[in-house]
Amino acid sequence: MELSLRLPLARFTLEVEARFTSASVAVLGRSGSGKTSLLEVLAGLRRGATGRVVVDGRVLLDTSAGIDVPPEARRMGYVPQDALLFPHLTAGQNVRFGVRAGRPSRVDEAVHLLELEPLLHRYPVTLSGGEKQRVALARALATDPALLLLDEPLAALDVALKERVLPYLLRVRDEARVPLLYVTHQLGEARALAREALLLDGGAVKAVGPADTVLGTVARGLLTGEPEENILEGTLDHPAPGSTRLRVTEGLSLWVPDAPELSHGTRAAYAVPAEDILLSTGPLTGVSARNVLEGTVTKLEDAGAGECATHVDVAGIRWVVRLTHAAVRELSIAPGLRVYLAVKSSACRRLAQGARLSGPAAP
Amino acid sequence: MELSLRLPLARFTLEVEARFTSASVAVLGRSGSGKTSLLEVLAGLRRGATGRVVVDGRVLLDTSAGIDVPPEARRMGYVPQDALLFPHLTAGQNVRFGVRAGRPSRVDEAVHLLELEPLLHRYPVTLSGGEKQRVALARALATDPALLLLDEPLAALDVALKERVLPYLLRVRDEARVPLLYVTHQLGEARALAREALLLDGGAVKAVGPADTVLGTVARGLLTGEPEENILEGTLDHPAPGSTRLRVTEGLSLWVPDAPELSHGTRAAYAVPAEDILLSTGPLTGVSARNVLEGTVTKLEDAGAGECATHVDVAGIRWVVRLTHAAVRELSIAPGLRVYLAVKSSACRRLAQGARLSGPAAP
Amino acid sequence: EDVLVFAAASTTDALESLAPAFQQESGHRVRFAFGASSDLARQVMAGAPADAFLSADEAKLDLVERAGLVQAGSRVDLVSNRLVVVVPAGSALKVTGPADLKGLKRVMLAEPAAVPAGVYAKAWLTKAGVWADVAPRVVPAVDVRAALAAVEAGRADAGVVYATDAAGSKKVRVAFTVPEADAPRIAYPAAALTRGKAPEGGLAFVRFLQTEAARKEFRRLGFLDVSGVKAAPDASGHAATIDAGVPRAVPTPKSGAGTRKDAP
Amino acid sequence: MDEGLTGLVLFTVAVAALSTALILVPGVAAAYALARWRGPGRGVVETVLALPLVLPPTAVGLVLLELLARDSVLGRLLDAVGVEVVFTPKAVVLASAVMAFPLLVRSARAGFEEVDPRLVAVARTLGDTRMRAFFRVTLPLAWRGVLTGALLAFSRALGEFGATVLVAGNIPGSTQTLSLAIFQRTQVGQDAEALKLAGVAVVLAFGAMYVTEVVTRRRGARGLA
Amino acid sequence: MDEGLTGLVLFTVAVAALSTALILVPGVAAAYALARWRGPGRGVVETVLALPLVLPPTAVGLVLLELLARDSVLGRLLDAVGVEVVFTPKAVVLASAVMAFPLLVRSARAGFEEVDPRLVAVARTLGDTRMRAFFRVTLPLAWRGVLTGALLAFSRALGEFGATVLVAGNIPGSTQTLSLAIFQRTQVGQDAEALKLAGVAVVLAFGAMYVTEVVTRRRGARGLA
Ligand SMILES: Nc1ncnc2c1ncn2[C@@H]1O[C@H](COP(=O)(O)OP(=O)(O)OP(=O)(O)O)[C@@H](O)[C@H]1O
Ligand SMILES: Nc1ncnc2c1ncn2[C@@H]1O[C@H](COP(=O)(O)OP(=O)(O)OP(=O)(O)O)[C@@H](O)[C@H]1O
Ligand code: MOO
Ligand SMILES: [Mg+2]
Ligand SMILES: [Mg+2]
Repeated sequence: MELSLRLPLARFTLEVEARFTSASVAVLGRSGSGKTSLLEVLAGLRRGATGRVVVDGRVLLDTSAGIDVPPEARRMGYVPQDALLFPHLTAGQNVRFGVRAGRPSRVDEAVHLLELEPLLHRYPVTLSGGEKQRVALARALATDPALLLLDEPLAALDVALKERVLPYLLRVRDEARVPLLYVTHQLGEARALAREALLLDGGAVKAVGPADTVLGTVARGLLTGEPEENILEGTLDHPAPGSTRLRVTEGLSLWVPDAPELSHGTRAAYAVPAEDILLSTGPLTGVSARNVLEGTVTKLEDAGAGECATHVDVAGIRWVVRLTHAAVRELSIAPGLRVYLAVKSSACRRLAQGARLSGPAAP
Repeated sequence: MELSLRLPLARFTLEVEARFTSASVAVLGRSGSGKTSLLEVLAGLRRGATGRVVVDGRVLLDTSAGIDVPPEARRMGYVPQDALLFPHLTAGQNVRFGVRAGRPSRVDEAVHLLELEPLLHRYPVTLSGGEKQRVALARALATDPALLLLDEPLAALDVALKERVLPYLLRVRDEARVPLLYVTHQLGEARALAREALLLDGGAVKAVGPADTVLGTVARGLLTGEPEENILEGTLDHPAPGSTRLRVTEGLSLWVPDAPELSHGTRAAYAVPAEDILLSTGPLTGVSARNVLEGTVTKLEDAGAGECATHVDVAGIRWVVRLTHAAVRELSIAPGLRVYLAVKSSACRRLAQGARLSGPAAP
Repeated sequence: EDVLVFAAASTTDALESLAPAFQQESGHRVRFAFGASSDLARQVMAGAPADAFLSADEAKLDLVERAGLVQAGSRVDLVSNRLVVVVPAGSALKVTGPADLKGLKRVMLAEPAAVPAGVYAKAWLTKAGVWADVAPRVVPAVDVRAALAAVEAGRADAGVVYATDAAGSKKVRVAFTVPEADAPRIAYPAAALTRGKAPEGGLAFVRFLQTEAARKEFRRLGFLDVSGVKAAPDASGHAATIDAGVPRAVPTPKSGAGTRKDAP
Repeated sequence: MDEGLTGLVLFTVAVAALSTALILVPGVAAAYALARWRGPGRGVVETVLALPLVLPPTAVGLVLLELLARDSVLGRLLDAVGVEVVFTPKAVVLASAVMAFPLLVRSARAGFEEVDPRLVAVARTLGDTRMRAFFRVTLPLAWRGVLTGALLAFSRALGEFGATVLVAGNIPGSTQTLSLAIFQRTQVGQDAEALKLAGVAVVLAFGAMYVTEVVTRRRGARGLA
Repeated sequence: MDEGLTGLVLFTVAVAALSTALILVPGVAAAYALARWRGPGRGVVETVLALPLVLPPTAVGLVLLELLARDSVLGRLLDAVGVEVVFTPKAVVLASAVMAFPLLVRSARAGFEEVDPRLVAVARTLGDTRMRAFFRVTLPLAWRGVLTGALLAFSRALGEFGATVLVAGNIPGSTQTLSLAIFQRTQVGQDAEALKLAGVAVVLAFGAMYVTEVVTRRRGARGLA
């Protein structure tokens, strides 16, 4: 899949340049970041989109070449965020809407899996939110599409149902070889379904790449409000090359990379990725890290992806360290425990003036 | 809050008898279980509801006494599942819709918190899913209602926003003393907001009571598809009183309470709550439990509420044991570990023919 | 008060051109409501504040008079008209007498059961003994104008209309003029009415229409003088000479019966 | 003539506008009632309301004339209070209004039937009485239907002839509208004059349409292909 | 008489139904085009379509007569193929159709404008061409407006008089409809007979309304208070 497109929206222009090689892409981003608009462009529903879209080797859009395959020829299984069932048709008629004689269809399968049997004769007005969403999903699945565009299709489903639908989507993806583009706010869903991920922010691509990478670092900050980076502000102190320090508070200084262009005493902010911190339950000696900070564990939070966000208070400043659950277990980490953090100076990245990430900042 | 109502729906009749004393109630249940219908009855929107509804000492509905307070006099802040913004009004006009001169309003607060400033002049058609949901929430909050009826109001919000909105709802609940009834599929949200919980299943009350209890046991089974009970089927063997056993497989038999009414050799099913099982990493001797089973840990799953669902394979049968994260840490439990399960025979409850819980069954 | 005159549509041109003269002479401003005589009669009877009524046939004015709405002694047969057979301008059709209408496919007549022009035409054809043969070819039009329009469009072979109507159209040719002797007595009676806002104005107008100047104008537009018109109308002078097709057309009222006590 | 034309146009527009305005409230109310109320007898009400549409205008005019005749009940009543209707501009307004009524009601009703009742329900939870919700939600959302109805009514009023000519007469300077004037011109064979007046009528119709168009212009759009 | 009445009723219904049927396709197409197309010149098209509504019916009749005149383009064409229109039942259908057209278009257009374009978009992702989506989604969703338009058109056709009488004449047993018959009776002063016929027209109107009602009956409902 190859995307290179622009679409002017109310407050910004959606601009996506991305190339995916896998069959499942999660699209993430805060509310209003452009996810739905992207799917609509792919489905061929948005007027005014320019650029190039190639799916599975088929050029669907290429405005410079005057190509714009009409929606009905794109074979996209689009599940809109708000279901958009046809109100004049029963649930069953909705599901069968895109089915054409002589073309493969997975109506029965989808109806069964999504527990729609008792609803088939009902009109959409009387369906519950989750019921509508299931019908919309079945309607898209039933057409045997070339690409599934799913806009938070499980948002209104209960966990039990979700846990049955997710594996089914995986099966559709893998056995029927239907690639999918999946919008979700839930990292868990994204992780379960996607091999690659696209993170949008204000219409721009914030990150794109393998799901693990995108979901593990940048996304979490943008989506969960949890700082994936520890942001530290202080005064620079660099008497000599190779010995630049950031004085954050009385009790906390940090060796940082040289910044010869900044004069002594300048205020500066640095970011330290939560992943790049080594935590130890015993005093650290002989480690290569230049900074070793002593603190107390204050909180443990599940951060998804088998990780745990460990909050450590160091001289009054809250640090967040990301550890695997296994590590937490092995080290028997619990609130109140005295721990040591090792931070390599090279892991400290200076932030340009005002260039903080758009996610909420720490500390 | 006192509910005692009936509402006929397509496949069943919604029947709710419940009394709440706290200011926050979570309503849970699978898709189509009647949650939205319940809220609509409370808001006074459903024709055909009978019974009695008392909120904050005010009788809103009492069909036997001929009382049915019209919706506009109920002062319910209703946030519908699908936002239902007024399409002919801008977002700002939507938010201010219920504001009356001379009555308190929290427009500015809600607009600010929900980050609606840039959207105020826009019409609903151009808003994204999450934007719509935020506007709907602000519209309800702005009226300073006597009770908030929230139907999955955060489903389309990203986690960061959710984490700002949740505490705000708590503040509204506690400082402005606005009680809330909150429909959600997410146990986390329910736990964060609610002191009491109501679990619906097919229109009937499956459980009602303190949030911890409801969310911790019954709900999890119904909602997550995770069996809260281990269901075991086998043949009964009771040579003498006090020595009744259920033979599940060759290698697995279970002491169960006497069942004199059942003859030797009868097939029967028993349920063992995951909470009622004791797990040990060393061989158990001298314990009061009659059954001690040896097995291997196969999987650890976060089950929310600080608990972890530990899967243990015992002679080919999967058991689920619920342990706190702390216990998992302290015992250094990890897949592959050899463990022992202690099950009191009194914890084994025989299931009537066909009387399984409606949630998916184990093992 | 303005004088309000209800008048048959066929007199539009004549009355409009006479209006300034009347105004100068009497000091009354005059306004007209033109329409089908039958409608006008109904309206007058329903209370229309008309001061004078110029009907295209006697039966309609009879109705009004019978309802007691005519100022005593004001009724007069004003002018007459002549029936002509028109054919489309390009038509080669020769009409030498009523019998020639028998062989045509479509003959336009104003509704012969109600509209005066049609009523007269039917009377002429009946008198000529050809009505039974022509009737199946007759297309009843809503009024004279509609009959004329159909001939103008070439969608009827011929039509029987007033000479005054035919005179105004370039798209038709007068193929035959019904001799006065063969035609029924055609009279446009006029009368001043009782329930208008300016009854004496109405009377003045009816008088004015009888002046030579007015007659000249009527003649210029193709109207004829009524044969045997009497200056002072006499009830016996206009006994219905034609079958107006109106069941309610009953014997003429006694002279003077048209005055109401409450009339000004 | 042109001065007379201006007067004619102003009168015609005034009459059409007035009759539309006159039926707006009762017509919209009737449309709403018909859209909501599913009781018995409804078909009868509907049919009665539709009468002016299915009967020939002249017949309607005659009925009105009978109803308002000097010796009818209504006529006497009007006389008693000194209100003259027949053959006054009031009659023109009345006839146009009656003829246009069913058009307004039908269209407005279709508009009301499209309104999502859940939106009205939400308005009520936000404190709106049934009445307030009607004006703040139902009516604005049924706007397109109501305006279509009003436009149809206005256009019909412009074109109305048969009923008007009977109850109001064709009195130039008093009850003659553009339509009546056009008719009169065609009667006398003044086709050129009639055509000119028809042209004026067309311009009026265009104006009405344009105004409606501007008023119903869509607000925002998702920009779908 | 009663036998004649049956014939009259059948003829009237047939004519009204036929003229409605005749304009259904072009009317709906025009309505759809007007609802979607926002190009220039649209106002002009709209106004032209609305003409029969804003002009007095008689004037419309005269125009039709002109158009069909023997020496007009259309007239020649019809003559060439041997089709006679004027003063035949065809003319009744034609006149009714022309007069009813703007009612159908306006109402149907309002219906089309209510259709959520996103639903049509979804239909297209499900493989429907523009055309197919029109028939499977747009039209069914605009149904209420289209049917309202058709009902108005049918009712108008029942009541049409002015234009019809000009192009079709009032020929009993050939072109006379109920409306023309009612007019004729009133013209002749047979008011009782006219009233009786009017009663029949009312019954017809009721029937049409009833059919429409049954067809547009709402499917399912959330059962809101
Ligand atoms: N007006 C109605 N008439 C008949 N049945 C209805 C009506 N409205 C809802 N139902 C049915 O009643 C059941 C409960 O619906 P409800 O909307 O309350 O479910 P819910 O618990 O909110 O589900 P979800 O989580 O999917 O939104 C569903 O099966 C639904 O189809
Ligand atoms: N037709 C439109 N015209 C202008 N702006 C639009 C239009 N549609 C959407 N927008 C705006 O573009 C932005 C992106 O919208 P989009 O629906 O793609 O967001 P999203 O990422 O799907 O958000 P959510 O998670 O809330 O659904 C939003 O700010 C939205 O208000
Ligand atoms: O309009 Mo008339 O009554 O035929 O002259
Ligand atoms: Mg979206
Ligand atoms: Mg719901």
